[in-house]
Amino acid sequence: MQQPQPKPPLPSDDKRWKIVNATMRRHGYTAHALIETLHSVQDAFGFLDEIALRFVAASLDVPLSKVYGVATFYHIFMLKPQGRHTCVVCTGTACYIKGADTLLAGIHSRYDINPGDTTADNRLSLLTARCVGACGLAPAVVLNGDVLGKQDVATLVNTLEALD
Amino acid sequence: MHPEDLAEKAAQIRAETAAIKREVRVCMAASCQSSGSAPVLAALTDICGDGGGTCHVKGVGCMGLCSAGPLVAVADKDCTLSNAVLYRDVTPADAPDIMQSVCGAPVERLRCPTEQPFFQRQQRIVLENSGRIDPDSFKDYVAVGGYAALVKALSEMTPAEVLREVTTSGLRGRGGGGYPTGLKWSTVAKTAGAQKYVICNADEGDPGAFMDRAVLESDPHRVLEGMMIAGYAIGANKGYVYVRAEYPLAVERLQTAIRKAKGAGFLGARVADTQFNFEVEIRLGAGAFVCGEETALMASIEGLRGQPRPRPPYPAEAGLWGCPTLINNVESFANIAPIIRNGGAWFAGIGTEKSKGTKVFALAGKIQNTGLIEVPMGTSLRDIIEQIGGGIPDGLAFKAVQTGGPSGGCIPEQHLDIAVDYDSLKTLGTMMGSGGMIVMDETACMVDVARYFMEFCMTESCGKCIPCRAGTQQMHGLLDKIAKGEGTHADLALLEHLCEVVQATSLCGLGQTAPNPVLSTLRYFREEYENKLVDDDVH
Amino acid sequence: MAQPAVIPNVRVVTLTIDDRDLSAREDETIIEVCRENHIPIPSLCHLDGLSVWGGCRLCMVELEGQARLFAACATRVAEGMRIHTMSEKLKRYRRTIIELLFAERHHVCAVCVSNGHCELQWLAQKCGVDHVRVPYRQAAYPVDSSHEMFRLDHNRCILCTRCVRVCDEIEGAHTWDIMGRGTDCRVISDLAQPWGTSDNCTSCGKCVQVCPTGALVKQGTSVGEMVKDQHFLPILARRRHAQ
Amino acid sequence: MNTKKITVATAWLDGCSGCHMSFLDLDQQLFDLIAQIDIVYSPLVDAKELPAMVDVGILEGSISSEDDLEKARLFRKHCKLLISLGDCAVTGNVPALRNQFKLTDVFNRAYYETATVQAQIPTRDVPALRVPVKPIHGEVAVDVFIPGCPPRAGAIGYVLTELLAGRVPDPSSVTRFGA
Repeated sequence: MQQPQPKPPLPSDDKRWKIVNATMRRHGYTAHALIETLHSVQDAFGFLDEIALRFVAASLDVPLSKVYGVATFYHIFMLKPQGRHTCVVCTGTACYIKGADTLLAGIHSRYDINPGDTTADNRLSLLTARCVGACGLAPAVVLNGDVLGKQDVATLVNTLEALD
Repeated sequence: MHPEDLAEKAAQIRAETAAIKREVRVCMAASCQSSGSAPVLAALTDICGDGGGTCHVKGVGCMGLCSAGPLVAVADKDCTLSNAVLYRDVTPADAPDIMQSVCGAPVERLRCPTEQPFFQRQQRIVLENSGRIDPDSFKDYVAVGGYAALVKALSEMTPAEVLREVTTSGLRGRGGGGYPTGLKWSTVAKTAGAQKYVICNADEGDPGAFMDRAVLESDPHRVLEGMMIAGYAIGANKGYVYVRAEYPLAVERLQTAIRKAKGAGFLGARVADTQFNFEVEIRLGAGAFVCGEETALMASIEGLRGQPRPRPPYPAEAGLWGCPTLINNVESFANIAPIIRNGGAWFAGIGTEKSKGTKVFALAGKIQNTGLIEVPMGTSLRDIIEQIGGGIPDGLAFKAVQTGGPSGGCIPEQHLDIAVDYDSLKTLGTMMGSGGMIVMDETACMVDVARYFMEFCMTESCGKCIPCRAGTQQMHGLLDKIAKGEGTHADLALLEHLCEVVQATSLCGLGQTAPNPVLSTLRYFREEYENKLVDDDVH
Repeated sequence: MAQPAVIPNVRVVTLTIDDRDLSAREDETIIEVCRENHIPIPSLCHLDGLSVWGGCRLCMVELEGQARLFAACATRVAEGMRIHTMSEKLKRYRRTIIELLFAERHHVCAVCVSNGHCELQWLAQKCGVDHVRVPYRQAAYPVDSSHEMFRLDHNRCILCTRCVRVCDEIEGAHTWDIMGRGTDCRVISDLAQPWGTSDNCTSCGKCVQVCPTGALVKQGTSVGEMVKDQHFLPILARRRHAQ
Repeated sequence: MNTKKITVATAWLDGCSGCHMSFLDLDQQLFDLIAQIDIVYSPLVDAKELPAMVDVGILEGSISSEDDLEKARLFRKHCKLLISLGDCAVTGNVPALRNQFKLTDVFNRAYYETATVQAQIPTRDVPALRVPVKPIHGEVAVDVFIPGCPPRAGAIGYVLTELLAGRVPDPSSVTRFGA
């Protein structure tokens, strides 16, 4: 009879690991809890670093390459830390038709960042999303989790400028 | 529990609030919240106080006309939206005037006429509670007849009778494929297996589609009710709702609904005091369009990369963890409760010969009334766009309407009179899809539109099969070249050949349908492509 | 080649493949029956002894009475099935799929250690690929030489996942997996780290032997020198599954 | 037998001339061929001008520079039938390996890092390099492809013999990429 894999210790005494651990416990430390657990890590830490990936892999007894394969398959998971503010420009069809690309161009010309980039001062990360389901308000952006509808370059850049 | 018990409970709830005559409903769905409906709700609640016991301010789900949000409706209790006084673009500063109007004349400067076709031409079944009830309130749902279908099924019907009603209804999968729902349920029911699963596909990935989002945000219990009836019919005791992480509000409302349904004994062990047990878990997507494909979705629930696998075996035979699994989309499940309540024959009386019931569409793009509508199957595209949608803004001419998302196609002016159903759209080279309709005016470049969708498919291809992985990229390259005015006739011929190969050989629906936007724009707007070609002197 | 013991209650069905009358066990896939009967069906991801992947789409066949095509590796035979493996349409599709592969990465046969012993190269010739009509993609990929015995050249990888499957299903190490998606997919060891630094690679070399191209090879081999040996696979697979 | 000889022109673009060497490797068969064809333009003969109309053009090497492109276009214009000979012409092959690098890096590598005397990038009397390196059919239409690095002499002989006999050759039976 094989012994169950002993659970690894938490990577540090950072309380957030307990939240992550709780997610895994809730799912009985089964391999299929991988995506839920990665969500939990990202919610707690903002991104997935190597320490987290190794901890999750060991806890759920999932091969490292499989964890990395899953983490890089889904667009939501970030393997790099994000800026203090996150601006997601929706590039769904309705937003595209109504000028999402001009919003991206506007942000690029003001901050010199492309989707996936973070400004050098770590203030702002720019991302794109495939439709946030706010098509009635196209073009839409999601700024730090809040949907802002009917944007144009001027209003958006003003809003971004006003952030701390 | 028997239906009479539930009816009594509903009557009790209604009695508790019998004194309330007038309601002020504030849309708290995602779109209106983005436009600032939360402070409006707070301001109205503040002024209303206890409303003298006769007036009540509440947050409700989507009222449809998202572009005019925040929307506030003032109505008699139990009154439908089309008979309410509706206000548009409301700000917290308007709260006093609106409260004044509860017992007085409407505030004309804020008024959004509900006599217009947008409201009058709809037939709401899926969205019947949307914009009327508080999605976070279990009592609200029960008061309007919620869970009556579940209780009826559990106490008065055998699983076979439930299957028969669903089959009779003629309901077809609202996720886009249009597979007969009754047949799907029957297959899973017939398949032997100690453990079976019900999955609700809420990974609404088509860009330009937000029907499922609105249903989940406006009436989450209805989806749970549909899933439980399905579980009872096929013999499953566990369900998963796979919902996009991009829809945090929908997830939140669903969580609340699950918690409250459980608390009330309508979910979990011994549902509504019967022998039927049913658990529901939410699984979050993580930004992968391909997970809308059912085998990829199941892989994702299993914690794997969301890559599809060859079918057969179909999920009905070997699905989640190899067990027989029923997968339906949100809107399909939302149709179940009314079908059981009113009977399959009632549902089959709505719509066209082969497509029954209503369909929720998301109108977006260059159209006056962007938002959500529900119309009977068979309504003409022209009615939807010109009447209900209010036509094209800025005095521009209509050019095409795109349906079916990245798997669909563009329909030109000459086919606008077609009655919309699964089969008619197919004959036009597009598909129903999940219900997104993107309207384009004369300024749209169709090659650019095709390139946009191909770029979408290219980035969303999972990479498993070669034709989709490499083919979409090559097709995108060719479309880009043509759009920039550098393509040759040989490039166009190669593009068409790649369309054929990718369509015929790709592993899953994403690849098989990826060429559709190109093929349909080539079918109706070929001259736009040809006008961009350069002469090919060397070839 | 040794067959698993015949299970008595599996029925035998009759079918035709390219108008030849054949019989087969009903639990067999079309590609298995074709291989037994020396009917050539191209495939790059299928390998006897590994699980079905269904990714290369080269083994697509036509079934009479069905509008769509079926992957022979993932479709079981059935009584009365009439299968066509070599229609002009299929030949056209296969040729295009192989061209898409050649254009996707840098398959420069002339300087490949697998030159002359490569399944992709053989298929290109068999399917009449004398040139690639789609533009080459021109993306640069690294070569991982960090392992002391083996080398991984991503430029020659076709993402068939044979290495991933043999490592997981036969060796049991699961050192390999795929990262990313779409055309950015890449075979990775552990956390996408150099192969030589992998914690759980056993250096068994099975991945190298099952790789159809020159993507996974032995260190120290020169052009044309790498010859693969896959005879061990059905034997190991049978013993594993008998456990 | 044709009364008039078939005219043939050949050129090598960015290649190693190995395909031409393979052509010469036809040895004895060359004499039979020469009885039927007339090589009117080639690095192997003296003619300096491509005639206005040639029956068969054979190009070796990839299109890597402006000169290559010009010559490929010239051949296409003046040849009734154009043959891509060898992997560099058919796939880009070794010359196309530089597509993985930036041109400046390629120049630095070639003219500075590995230079032992007078390190400098030549600018005069050398054709400008193109990015990316392409096979011949990436720029002009090609009628027959003979892959191989180099294609065996027999394969070249087979194709020419078939063409002379008025048949459409199927080189895939006797050739493959890389060999």
